[in-house]
Amino acid sequence: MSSNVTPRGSEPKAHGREEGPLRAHCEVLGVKPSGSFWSLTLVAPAMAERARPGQFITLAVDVGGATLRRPFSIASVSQQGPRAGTLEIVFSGVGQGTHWLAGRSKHDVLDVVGPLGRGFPLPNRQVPALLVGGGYGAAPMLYLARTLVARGHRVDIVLGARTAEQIWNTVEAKRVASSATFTTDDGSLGTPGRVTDVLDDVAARAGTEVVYGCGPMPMLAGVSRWAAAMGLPSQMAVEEAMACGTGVCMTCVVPVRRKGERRNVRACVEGPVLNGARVDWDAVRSPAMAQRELDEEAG
Amino acid sequence: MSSNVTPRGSEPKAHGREEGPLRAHCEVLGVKPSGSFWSLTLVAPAMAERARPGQFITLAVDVGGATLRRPFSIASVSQQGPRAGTLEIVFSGVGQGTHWLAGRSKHDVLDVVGPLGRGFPLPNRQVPALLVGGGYGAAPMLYLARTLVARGHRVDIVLGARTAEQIWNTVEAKRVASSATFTTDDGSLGTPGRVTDVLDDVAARAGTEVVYGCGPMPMLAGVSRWAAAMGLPSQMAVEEAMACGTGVCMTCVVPVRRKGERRNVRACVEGPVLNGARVDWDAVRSPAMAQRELDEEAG
Amino acid sequence: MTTSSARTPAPPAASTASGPSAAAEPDVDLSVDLGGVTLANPIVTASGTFGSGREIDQFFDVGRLGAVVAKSITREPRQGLPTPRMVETSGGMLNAIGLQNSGIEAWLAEDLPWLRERGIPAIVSLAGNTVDDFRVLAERLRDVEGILAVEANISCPNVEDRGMVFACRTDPTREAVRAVAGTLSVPVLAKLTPDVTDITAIAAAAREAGASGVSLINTLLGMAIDPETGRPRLGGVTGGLSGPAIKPVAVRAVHQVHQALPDLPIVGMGGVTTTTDVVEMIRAGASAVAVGTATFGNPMATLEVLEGLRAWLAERGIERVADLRGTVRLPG
Amino acid sequence: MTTSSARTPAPPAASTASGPSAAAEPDVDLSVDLGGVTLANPIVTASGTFGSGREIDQFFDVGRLGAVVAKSITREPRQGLPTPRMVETSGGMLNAIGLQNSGIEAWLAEDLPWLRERGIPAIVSLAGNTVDDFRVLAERLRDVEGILAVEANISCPNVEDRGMVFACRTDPTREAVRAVAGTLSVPVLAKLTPDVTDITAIAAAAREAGASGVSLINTLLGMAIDPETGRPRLGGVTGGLSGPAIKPVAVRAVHQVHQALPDLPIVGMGGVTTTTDVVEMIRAGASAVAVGTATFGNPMATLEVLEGLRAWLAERGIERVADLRGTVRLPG
Ligand SMILES: Cc1cc2nc3c(=O)[nH]c(=O)nc-3n(C[C@H](O)[C@H](O)[C@H](O)COP(=O)(O)OP(=O)(O)OC[C@H]3O[C@@H](n4cnc5c(N)ncnc54)[C@H](O)[C@@H]3O)c2cc1C
Ligand SMILES: Cc1cc2nc3c(=O)[nH]c(=O)nc-3n(C[C@H](O)[C@H](O)[C@H](O)COP(=O)(O)OP(=O)(O)OC[C@H]3O[C@@H](n4cnc5c(N)ncnc54)[C@H](O)[C@@H]3O)c2cc1C
Ligand SMILES: Cc1cc2nc3c(=O)[nH]c(=O)nc-3n(C[C@H](O)[C@H](O)[C@H](O)COP(=O)(O)O)c2cc1C
Ligand SMILES: Cc1cc2nc3c(=O)[nH]c(=O)nc-3n(C[C@H](O)[C@H](O)[C@H](O)COP(=O)(O)O)c2cc1C
Ligand code: FES
Ligand code: FES
Repeated sequence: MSSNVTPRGSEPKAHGREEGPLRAHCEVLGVKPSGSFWSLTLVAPAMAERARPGQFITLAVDVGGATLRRPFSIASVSQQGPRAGTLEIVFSGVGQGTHWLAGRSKHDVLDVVGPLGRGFPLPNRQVPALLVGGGYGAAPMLYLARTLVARGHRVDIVLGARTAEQIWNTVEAKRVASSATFTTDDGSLGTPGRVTDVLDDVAARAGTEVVYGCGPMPMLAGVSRWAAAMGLPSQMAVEEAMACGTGVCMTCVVPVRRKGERRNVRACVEGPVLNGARVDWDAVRSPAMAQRELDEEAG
Repeated sequence: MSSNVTPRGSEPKAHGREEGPLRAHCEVLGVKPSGSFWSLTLVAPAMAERARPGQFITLAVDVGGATLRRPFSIASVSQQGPRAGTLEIVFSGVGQGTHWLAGRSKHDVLDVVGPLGRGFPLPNRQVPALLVGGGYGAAPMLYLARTLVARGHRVDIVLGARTAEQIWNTVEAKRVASSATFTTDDGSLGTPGRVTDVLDDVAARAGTEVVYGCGPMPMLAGVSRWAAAMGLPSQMAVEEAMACGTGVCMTCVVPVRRKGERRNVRACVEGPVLNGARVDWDAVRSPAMAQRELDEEAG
Repeated sequence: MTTSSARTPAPPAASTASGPSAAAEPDVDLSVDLGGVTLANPIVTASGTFGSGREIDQFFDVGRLGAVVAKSITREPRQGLPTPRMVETSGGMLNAIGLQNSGIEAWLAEDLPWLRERGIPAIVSLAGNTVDDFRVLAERLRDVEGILAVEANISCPNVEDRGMVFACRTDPTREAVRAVAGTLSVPVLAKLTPDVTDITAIAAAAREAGASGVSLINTLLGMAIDPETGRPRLGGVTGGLSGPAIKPVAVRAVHQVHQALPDLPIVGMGGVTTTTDVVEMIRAGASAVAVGTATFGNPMATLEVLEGLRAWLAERGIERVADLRGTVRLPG
Repeated sequence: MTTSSARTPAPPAASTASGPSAAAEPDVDLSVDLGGVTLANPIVTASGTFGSGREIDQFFDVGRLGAVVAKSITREPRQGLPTPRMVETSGGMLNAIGLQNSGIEAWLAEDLPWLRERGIPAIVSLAGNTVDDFRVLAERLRDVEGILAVEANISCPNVEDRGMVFACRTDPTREAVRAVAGTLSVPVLAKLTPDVTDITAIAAAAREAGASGVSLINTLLGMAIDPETGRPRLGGVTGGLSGPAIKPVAVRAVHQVHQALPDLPIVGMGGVTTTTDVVEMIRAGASAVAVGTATFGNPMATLEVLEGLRAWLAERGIERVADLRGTVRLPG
């Protein structure tokens, strides 16, 4: 393309740090499998600098007939050390695009847009925080945990999945948090059952005052309802099919109650982190929700 | 796909050699650049056994939104030695598909159909043959040359292109043929000008009795007209945009005169080798022809 | 819509007994009804994308398919349009063949006998430029044996209606369909174009005029221009868009017609390439599913989706493919 | 079609003076006429694919574009359809948003002032379910300053016509366009659906009713079904197909309308992603070209094709992009 086309973000900054997303072509530092996930690290210093826990990036994928980017939560950024200026995502291979990404190697270049969306708001006071992650949603929770711990918070983590190998990084969870609890549907790791089964215990033990979540929509609904019942504020990173990721297409909406009315807000710019108490979970119609309903119908 | 799906060709043969195309997943032995071309070698023993000079294969390419295969002339097959059971194509990078192919590496697996089409008919008598190749069309001409020489024919070769690096394998041409003449539009190799400029001389010297050609359609038209004027039989491997390569779609037709009528014959099954005297070159509307016309209009 | 088992040809030997792996096939009933005739399975070929059947029979026994739909034939041989006749596009292709074919006499003399000899269920596709063309073609077929059904390709220009395609308006649709269905006793499928304001109205007109079913969809009218030269990329200027790109339009058309006319058999097509594409079409309302452009990318495509469908149903414990028809779950 | 230079707003400062590389730009006249107003260049945004303009302004100065076409607005705020609202398809995507927007008052209060302040040429897109909706919206805009033109999105369901889309028939097209064009003095572009039997008849009706030009094409109606669950993949059941998959249909529609009505300005769109796509559209007959779905895959898409077009023309010594319009070279 013409050299006249300079994305704003890649222009030199005269006045220090700027806000907002960038578009850049970033080198892959590495892709490695871990459990049932892949971790992909990109050289993206400007994005790493701007990123906040809960934000995401979108990647262009070069697979048959795909015209849209794939969104991924930021799992970590490094500002110093040998990996300074890098940004990591953690993903599972579900379809064409993620399998293509899993096949990338060091030095490949990816077309990246980010950081996008509203991250997790951090509490003003040093209150104990309960972080709940499902599947790959654990990765951004660990990013948030490191940030909160660095700011002096007590952090307790609950991670859940169907089975043990779908729980991301138990080692890191134990290392960073005051307590780490795991649940699996099949009982292969930690408590058999769902994350919501253990929240009462953990919260009582930890003196939880704020709840954060990232994972499948049905899990977020459960955690939000639990938090509301406990009178705790909650912030949930939601996931909806996104065509643009930049706020221009209106495909990614989530129903939210505001001033007594239900409004559809764009998960990509007004979220992905939303106040769990405000989301109208009953009206959410994500594919995961629909699947859950079908499973329940079936028995 | 289901294991019930066994392409006929891959079934064990009870009665020795069978005719007709196969479909198979073939390993890449190697891809290497050479001049302005790439040479790609596939492990395809059954296809190599069936192949004849002038036939082609089609390759599935995994590039954005492409649903059709890419056709390539067979440039060589090896039946013995370290490369036994392999088949080679030579191609230039023109668009997405060929660039993707150029990026393949050893051990990648390609989806291949072939050998397809009607190859060059070989003379019954040991007459001197003149072989004319343009651009990558030189590669199948060398394959034909080796076959004819092995059958005791005198072979003279004329290869033409725009510029020197677009002439495929001058070394092999000189080695295999009684004479090898090169022409380039820019005079960077051999005689400046087009292949048709040198045919009179070569044919007079060689005592040519039959003419073969493979290359861009305007070149084939010129060679065929020259052969007709000289009273020589000619066989030309034509190139038309092909959707299926197997004879089922009718997209690849070339106008041919038969019994006083003009009929559109399928280049993929009734060709690609056609009797040069029968093709109605004035009615051929290939993109190359159209481009030539435009160039001429422009001056 | 009449039903007569007498119409059904003897089950073709090839499609039941042969195939290297018949013994391994799970026990699923793949048979479907197509307006009074039974197909052994729902996978058929899209007209004009499968040649005479012989070309692909080099790759596998085409007798395993539900039926072979022949390339549209006309009264007289046609040489079709000048090349280039195809352009690849994103997710699909444009073609402008102009109905090149050797005419009905050559088809009856050369192609049908091969299909009959092999016991392959044959659906013949007829095309014409006048209502009379359709009548004459149908009359010629009246006493011909070995034809399972007729597809009336009424997505071609009607010279008596300023070149507008028959299936663009209800009256010409009725006349062309009547010319065929009124002449023949085998089922007649009307092949419709999606390039209309309301395809359900056209389907209803076809049924009124005696069509036993409809084939949906023919290609969408499209065009491509060479940016450098300014020339249309097709010799015929405009052409038909097919392939995966059009699948959403095809599924929508099948769904709309099935919702409007639930009893009308539908042959669904348009971009079908994978097993799940077949399932999607059947759930939308297709009785049978035709594979077209996918055969160009993979000569085994029809067989692969047939075997894929069998496995898909078996894995889910669905015993009869016919039960899947129209099982889209609309909200509310 | 009236022409009035008074209508043309003062050239937006941003689009002429700014941009880091203005000095390096080759000398090509990119200006185009759009029914009486002049755009600095032919690249505009497709309604509903560019938000308010502010979102993409984070990536580059959107004032460099020919115009920003806003998301269609309605009389009252709308919450739109339930999710899922999009499905990726081969070469494209389906969307079913249901015209979610904050209503005309919010747009005038929040979005227009930003565009005006930045000097960005704004085309407002109006949508309604009755002719009266269109009239009321147009009246509300009558004395509003800073609007370059109005696009009447008449590809939406008309509740007074059994939910059939206005642009599916000539009479409702005329009425809706008249309601807007009869009320406003800025140029009115009628945005048409390709899902019709004869798009030239609809374009002619729009012109008769006072449209200064037409925007071609809106999305094609499509559908996708989840093979496992049988549910439609879109909350709205059916949705609009966009992206490269539909480009051949868009080029054909632009070509047909330009051949039938050579003087009518056309905003061409549908799958435009690359510089050569823009050239193809202009050669087919587009005066300006809108980029839609491509912005989702690449937030810089509009700017990249604008700069690509400038370079393409310069390399070929074409001094005025307006000269390229309609330069398709038909055979014979
Ligand atoms: C804000 C956000 C953050 C996400 N973070 C992560 C993460 O950190 N790790 C991770 O593994 N996945 C994450 N996902 C889901 C991830 O985007 C999808 O798994 C991925 O897009 C699937 O692409 P595919 O081509 O492999 O699958 P396909 O199923 O082939 O994709 C087809 C289309 O559906 C969309 N799609 C499919 N699944 C989802 C989904 N679950 N959510 C949204 N769109 C989907 C794709 O984007 C694509 O357009 C996130 C999604 C969102 C919206
Ligand atoms: C019988 C036959 C033999 C051929 N042998 C060779 C060979 O030995 N070496 C070689 O380099 N090329 C050969 N070609 C041309 C080769 O097929 C094209 O260069 C190739 O398909 C271009 O693919 P692409 O994706 O890179 O280009 P794109 O331009 O992106 O292709 C787009 C579409 O146009 C078609 N197409 C483009 N150029 C041609 C062409 N010249 N002829 C036919 N279709 C075309 C492609 O198949 C594809 O469908 C042969 C063509 C035919 C018909
Ligand atoms: C090259 C080609 C030739 C075709 N010829 C015919 C034809 O002769 N008669 C007909 O009814 N349809 C014809 N069609 C349309 C197909 O039968 C089918 O309706 C359409 O291509 C959509 O299906 P697909 O996307 O699976 O190809 C043709 C399509 C192609 C691509
Ligand atoms: C998500 C989305 C939302 C759209 N919203 C509108 C709209 O509000 N009004 C309108 O006239 N067209 C709307 N369109 C249609 C586009 O403006 C455009 O006509 C169509 O998408 C074809 O162009 P494309 O292929 O470049 O996207 C929308 C398209 C998409 C994909
Ligand atoms: S993904 Fe487009 S608005 Fe959110
Ligand atoms: S390429 Fe299909 S018939 Fe020749």
